[in-house]
Amino acid sequence: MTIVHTIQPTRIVVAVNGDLDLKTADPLREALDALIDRYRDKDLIIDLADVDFIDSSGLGVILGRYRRLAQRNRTVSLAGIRPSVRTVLDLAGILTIITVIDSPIRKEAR
Amino acid sequence: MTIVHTIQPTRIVVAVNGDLDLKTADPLREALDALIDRYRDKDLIIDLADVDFIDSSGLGVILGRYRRLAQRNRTVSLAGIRPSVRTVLDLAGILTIITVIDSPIRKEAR
Amino acid sequence: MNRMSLRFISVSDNVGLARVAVAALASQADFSLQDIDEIKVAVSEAVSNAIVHGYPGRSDGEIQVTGMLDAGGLTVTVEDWGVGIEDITQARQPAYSQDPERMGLGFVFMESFMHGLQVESTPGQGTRVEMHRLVTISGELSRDAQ
Amino acid sequence: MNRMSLRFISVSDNVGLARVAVAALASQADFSLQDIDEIKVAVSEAVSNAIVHGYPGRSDGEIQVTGMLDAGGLTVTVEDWGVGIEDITQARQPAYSQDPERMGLGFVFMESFMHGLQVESTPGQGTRVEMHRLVTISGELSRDAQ
Ligand SMILES: Nc1ncnc2c1ncn2[C@@H]1O[C@H](COP(=O)(O)OP(=O)(O)O)[C@@H](O)[C@H]1O
Ligand SMILES: Nc1ncnc2c1ncn2[C@@H]1O[C@H](COP(=O)(O)OP(=O)(O)O)[C@@H](O)[C@H]1O
Repeated sequence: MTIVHTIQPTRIVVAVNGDLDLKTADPLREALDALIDRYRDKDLIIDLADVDFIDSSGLGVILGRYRRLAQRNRTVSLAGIRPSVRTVLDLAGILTIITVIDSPIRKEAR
Repeated sequence: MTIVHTIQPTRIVVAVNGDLDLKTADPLREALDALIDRYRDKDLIIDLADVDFIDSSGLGVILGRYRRLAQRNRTVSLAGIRPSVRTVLDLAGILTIITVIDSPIRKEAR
Repeated sequence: MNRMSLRFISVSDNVGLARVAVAALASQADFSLQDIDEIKVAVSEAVSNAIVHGYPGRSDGEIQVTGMLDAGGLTVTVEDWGVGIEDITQARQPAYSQDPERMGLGFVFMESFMHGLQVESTPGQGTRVEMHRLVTISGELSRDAQ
Repeated sequence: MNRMSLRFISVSDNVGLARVAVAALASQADFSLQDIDEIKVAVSEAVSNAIVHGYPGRSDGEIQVTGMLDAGGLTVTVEDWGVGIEDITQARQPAYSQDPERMGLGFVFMESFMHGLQVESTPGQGTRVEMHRLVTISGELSRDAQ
């Protein structure tokens, strides 16, 4: 897994590359929490365009960040969701509580 | 593995997709021999652009076709060789006896 | 018509290894790519559970994954010789987890993505999960020229 | 620091399975993509030999592949309980093959792509091949952000 982040005026965009599972849950959680704590007024966008696989360990990280930010009136959105990832997010009901950005995030980021 | 062939005035172009190993050696050998026997005056070009993996079982099929055709003054050439495949062909010394076509075969085929 | 058995230790690196091995076996049958994605999730959940819950704090626990392909489809088992589960019915409830950091969706995903899930466990001795996935042939009989 | 063991039957489908599993293990260490491609060739040769030569005409022979990662690199063993090899020295000669359809390059590839190859075999009892690959760190220490 690799993580690349971009800081924009109102949001933190984090592009993740790799599988989101038990192995990568801890490093991903730590990286996201560090960004959330550092940029205290920004929303979080997680770009999953290069994520092929996610399971409940990976989902847990996303949902955990959603909860942390919601307490402070900040939001989490997901972008670039692939079909294999969408199936899992759907089943977990995550798409009903977290906003999904359908347009390519890298263009929108300009 | 999938095999797609195109018949041109002087040659048979066979595009292979998949791994060339023990599993695919027999079906590949049969497919190539059927084409060789059917088009009795044409040379053979094997396009490996979609082959990521080859081992000695796969090499054996190529070298065997080279020998069969050489007996009848026909040639075998290889196109689209990827780095992972080149390493193996190099080590086996196959590139010293079989011609390699470096330009993309699909364009050249026009 | 084919079978494999994979053993490894309880470190999180091996979740991916197990997924990839079962996916390679499954790809020998007439599963679609989406079928295989779903099978990978189920395997990932069962193996993660064996690591996290079966062997808490241990990286030397043995885990065995088997896969069997036959005309009826794919059968996967994931077995550990760890702490076991006291109350299986409770453990299988959606959103139940002993670990506040986790979602309690592992068994839900295994059930949703597979066609049949059995869990056997003895506290102090270990846990064995068996999952089945049917091949549903849609459209053409064979996907490639092999 | 990690190990796995994979068992399967002597059908040619499983050559790819073994490659993929060992590659997944190797990718946990600091091997380059080219290193992993080369390891895959060596594994493919050893497993193909177990199937073709160890169990001629049989699809129910057991084959075991193990992989071990430690600071020294990757050690892979491939074992079968098949016919065995009468003369190992002869068998390891380049271009030597008992099968006219084959190239006799299997052992050559294993030797070339790995750093150390040992072959043990007892006629009638089986064959065990052990291969080692060193990690050669070039450039940066870690390739990703994990
Ligand atoms: N292999 C196992 N060994 C011991 N306990 C287990 C095992 N698998 C599951 N459990 C128990 O069942 C509970 C529910 O599992 P699951 O639905 O996968 O959710 P989660 O992994 O998110 O906790 C776990 O919290 C744990 O208590
Ligand atoms: N696992 C094995 N069991 C029995 N014989 C083997 C085994 N591996 C190799 N051999 C013998 O060694 C010979 C050389 O093997 P190799 O160099 O891989 O070439 P090839 O597979 O092309 O014959 C084989 O032809 C076979 O006689």
